[in-house]
Amino acid sequence: MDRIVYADNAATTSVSENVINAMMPCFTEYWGNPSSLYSGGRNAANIISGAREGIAGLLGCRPGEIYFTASGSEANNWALKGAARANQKKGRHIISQKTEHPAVLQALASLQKEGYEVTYLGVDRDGILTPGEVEAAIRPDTTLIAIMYANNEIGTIMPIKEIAAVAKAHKITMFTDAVQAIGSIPVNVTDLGVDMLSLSGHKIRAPKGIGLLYIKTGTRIQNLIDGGGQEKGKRGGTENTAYIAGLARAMEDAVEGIEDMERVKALRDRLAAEIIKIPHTRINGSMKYRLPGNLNVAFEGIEGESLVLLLDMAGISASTGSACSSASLEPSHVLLALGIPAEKAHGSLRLTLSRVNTEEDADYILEKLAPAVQRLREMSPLWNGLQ
Amino acid sequence: MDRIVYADNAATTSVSENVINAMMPCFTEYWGNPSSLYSGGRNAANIISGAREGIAGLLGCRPGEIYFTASGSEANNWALKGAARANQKKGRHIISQKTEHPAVLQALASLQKEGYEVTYLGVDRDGILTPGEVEAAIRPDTTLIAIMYANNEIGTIMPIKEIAAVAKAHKITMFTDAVQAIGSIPVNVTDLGVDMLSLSGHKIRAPKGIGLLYIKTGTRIQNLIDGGGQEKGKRGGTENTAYIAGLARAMEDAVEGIEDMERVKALRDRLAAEIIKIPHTRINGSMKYRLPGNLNVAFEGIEGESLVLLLDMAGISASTGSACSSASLEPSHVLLALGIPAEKAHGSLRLTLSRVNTEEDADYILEKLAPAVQRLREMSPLWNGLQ
Amino acid sequence: MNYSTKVMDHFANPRNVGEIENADGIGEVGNATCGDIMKIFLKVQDDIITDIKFKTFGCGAAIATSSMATEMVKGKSIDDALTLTNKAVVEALGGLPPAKVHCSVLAEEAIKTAIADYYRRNGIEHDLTIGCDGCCNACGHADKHLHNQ
Amino acid sequence: MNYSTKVMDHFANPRNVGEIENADGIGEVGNATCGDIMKIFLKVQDDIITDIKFKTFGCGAAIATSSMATEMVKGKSIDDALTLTNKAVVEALGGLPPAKVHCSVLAEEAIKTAIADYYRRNGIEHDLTIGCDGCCNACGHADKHLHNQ
Ligand SMILES: Cc1ncc(COP(=O)(O)O)c(C=O)c1O
Ligand SMILES: Cc1ncc(COP(=O)(O)O)c(C=O)c1O
Repeated sequence: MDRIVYADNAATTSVSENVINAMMPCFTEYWGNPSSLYSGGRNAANIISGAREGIAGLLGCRPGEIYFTASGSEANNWALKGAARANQKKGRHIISQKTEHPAVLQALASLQKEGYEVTYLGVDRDGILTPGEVEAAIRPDTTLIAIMYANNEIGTIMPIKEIAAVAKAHKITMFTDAVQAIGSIPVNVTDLGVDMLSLSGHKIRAPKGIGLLYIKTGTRIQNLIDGGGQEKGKRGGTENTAYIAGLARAMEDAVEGIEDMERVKALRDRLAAEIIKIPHTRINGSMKYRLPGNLNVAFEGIEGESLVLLLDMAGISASTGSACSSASLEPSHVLLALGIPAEKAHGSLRLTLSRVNTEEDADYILEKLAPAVQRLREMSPLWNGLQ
Repeated sequence: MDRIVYADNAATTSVSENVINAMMPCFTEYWGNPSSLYSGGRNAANIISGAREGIAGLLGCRPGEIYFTASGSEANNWALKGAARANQKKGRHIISQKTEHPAVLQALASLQKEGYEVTYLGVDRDGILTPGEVEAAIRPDTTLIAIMYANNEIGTIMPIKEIAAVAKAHKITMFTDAVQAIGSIPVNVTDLGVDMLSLSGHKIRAPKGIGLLYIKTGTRIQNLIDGGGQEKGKRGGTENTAYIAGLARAMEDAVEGIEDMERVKALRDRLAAEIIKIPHTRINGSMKYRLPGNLNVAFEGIEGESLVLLLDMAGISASTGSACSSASLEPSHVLLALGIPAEKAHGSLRLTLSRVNTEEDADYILEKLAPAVQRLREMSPLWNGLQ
Repeated sequence: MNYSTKVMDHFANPRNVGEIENADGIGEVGNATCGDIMKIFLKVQDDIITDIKFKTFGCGAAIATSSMATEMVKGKSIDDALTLTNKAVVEALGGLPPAKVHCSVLAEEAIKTAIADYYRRNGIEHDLTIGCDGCCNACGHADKHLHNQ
Repeated sequence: MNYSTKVMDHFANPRNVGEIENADGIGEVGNATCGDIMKIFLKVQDDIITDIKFKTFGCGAAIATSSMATEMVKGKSIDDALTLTNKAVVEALGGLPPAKVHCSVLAEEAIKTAIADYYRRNGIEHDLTIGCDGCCNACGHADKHLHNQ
């Protein structure tokens, strides 16, 4: 291996030194139970309230509207199940869409088993949904709209502000999964006008195992995890002081670093322009409404997993579809929703860059990618037919 | 302050150096997404499977029966809500008891709102429940029995093995919250014969924000957090590699250290013998069936919070009732369940020792405690009447 | 839960702890079941509170509010003392955690009850609603107290 | 998901990749929709598989099982080759992740299908159920394969 290039930042990110430095004192010194009365507990409680205030400032809401969770998945499950169940007397219809993250789709599937009805809107060839389509799906018994801000596989950005306005006009609770958006594009809950928004730390250099749910004051929601009064009685479990401190620091750095995403976008665009020259290759999803670091390309005639393995042998970390579903045999549900046929979906590669990536990383990817694709195509019984 | 004595190990514990050392490489090196195909992901996955195997060995079950959660509270909520809902066609009656942790009681309260019926068994003056009482409460529609292994406030130990045998005879799912038991008394799921068992890391020197649920193969349970296939599709959320590694290490150390609990017990007994000499003082809960490190005493005529604050000023961390409910105005539900009148319950202090505590710690507590009690009693309008 | 430095100071070094023998007025509010009892002893001369002492069973905030409230009315006229609000006590203490604001209410009520006792002993007409059992709404002042917060 | 060193070796350096011109038997199984296609080319002389090549579209395990399976039957008699089970391929590779065992099934079926084609071309009677579309149960062998795991 001549170089190590991590190009799978949508799957997870390395933990930054800043974040480690913010967490360490919570392990070595401020390890008290934040609910305890004595000074050791109060110190921990102060770290948490400081983090909450900092994050609220970054997201444009009040500290009391931030609820820490142990993952984006927990935040998504809480938002969906909690709001659906709290509003079940009003109605049991939910509107969502096909390219949501599995944590949303599976939570909705659970709600369907409980008797809720879910409309999964389709997206266009570019992976985008219009506010008008959402509005047309609204029924008198619709109580919740759940549309992600940015997609984890193809990086497409949904018109959340406009969809939230539709939800508001119909007095329907609006939730958005912004796990992939934060740090790449501005996320301001007031500006977006959403009632709930989920985030996850490990996409922005905090560790895996911390997330949050913004819940606008007045939003009806049941608890997912009941317990001993933490998070104002809305989410049980002794608080993870260290990761909360780490998340606050990671968010600060991520929001501050957004300007640097212009550079990342230029890097991504250069990669795209070169990769597309490989024959029988297409870019999946809109290039216009897209996160700056995301590139998702389909190489005909080969299968994504073997490409990921070959790239790994060259020191490049990338992914086929989303990491969570990489072990599955199904082609990506996101690519299928775009109308891409299964055999092409199988040959897709996701490269996701972050501020850590350099021009040299891009050069190296370009140097290794085409030969790897070529090698697999030469092994493929489909390739002769395609040429 | 002449000394710092942490005597609130039931609330939380300091993070051990071993645990920090086990976690650090997961932040700095093995931060890949465990679901990713490339080597960075596989390394993280290997850490997790190693941890799972180690823990399974310690608990006497198979690795595939261990599911990591983000807290004891999450594990409790999952066990209760998941099993109750999965068995609702069979019946909607649950048996539990009054001194459970809030994460159990509140989860059960949520289930009651959903239409489940819960029998909360009482305990005797010592805080103990007999298997016969559990058996007597069983109805044809009972699907779940939830009795904690050891109580967090008074340290009392329930006859779980015998209760589990009753549950088994009636083909009812048996769940026990063993969060306080682990590291203090042996916890072997096969020996206990339970179907589900919850643990939390921060009671045994792992950080706050990690726990686990043992689910015996074949147990019917719904997901609490749906997601992208992690934990065999039973618990969504990118895995917290660092804390999982930390938990495994903490459990290893805790189980290994159980022999040292004899020393802790002697320390506790010495404290108890001396403290009981303070007039109008009683020990809450059984001294026979009790965790070695737990002491819970009621001082008449004073209120626990002010005692905790005075002790804190002397460098001693202790608690009144459980930390989670310390901010509340209600007297401890556990002490009330023992039949202790509210005014005496208010004056209770919990001291919980661990292997970190020394003879000198005990000396220091004894030096500072009686004068603090005396000082508050002199301020109390109730004290004259008691003497 | 965080107490201000002022609260911790009044808890650690409470002013006016004790009883007054032959007090001119005594007021006790709260109850042991709820976890707070405050007892106030007054010495009054020419309508001036010349001395005041308290005994309190309760949490840190209960002790600190007793201490602060007694300080605030000591040397004041009875009429001035009657204008003391729980809000003023909270402010003087640099704030109280929300769950502890009821302690300031107890302190206000304890002083009023002691004054009512003084009035009663001296046959002075008054319209004070006395007594507070520490349980919100029992005294009928809850609205006013909440408004003050 | 973890591949064994053997699997990674056969993926990184696959044996017998390619096509055989004028092959004596060709078998193709799987389908692109499911993400795996294996195509096997045989050269047979005196009932011995003298040469074998494969082309595979699929994941790492698909390529590695193709490589291993072809190695295992190369130079063997047809009858011996027909005794190759997917379980033997999995074992030779030092195991496969559960989700990938189906690839070994494809490899077994691909070789059988190529042999059936050889039989057909030479007018030899046979009772091989040929073909596997990569979707479990479609070929009717699922029970047997599962049993082998
Ligand atoms: C008996 C018991 N169960 C559950 C819990 C909850 O664990 P966690 O704080 O990890 O949510 C605790 C401690 O807080 C406990 O003592
Ligand atoms: C869009 C989206 N939502 C939710 C999640 C889940 O977050 P977590 O891994 O913290 O559970 C992810 C990433 O895994 C994601 O990309």
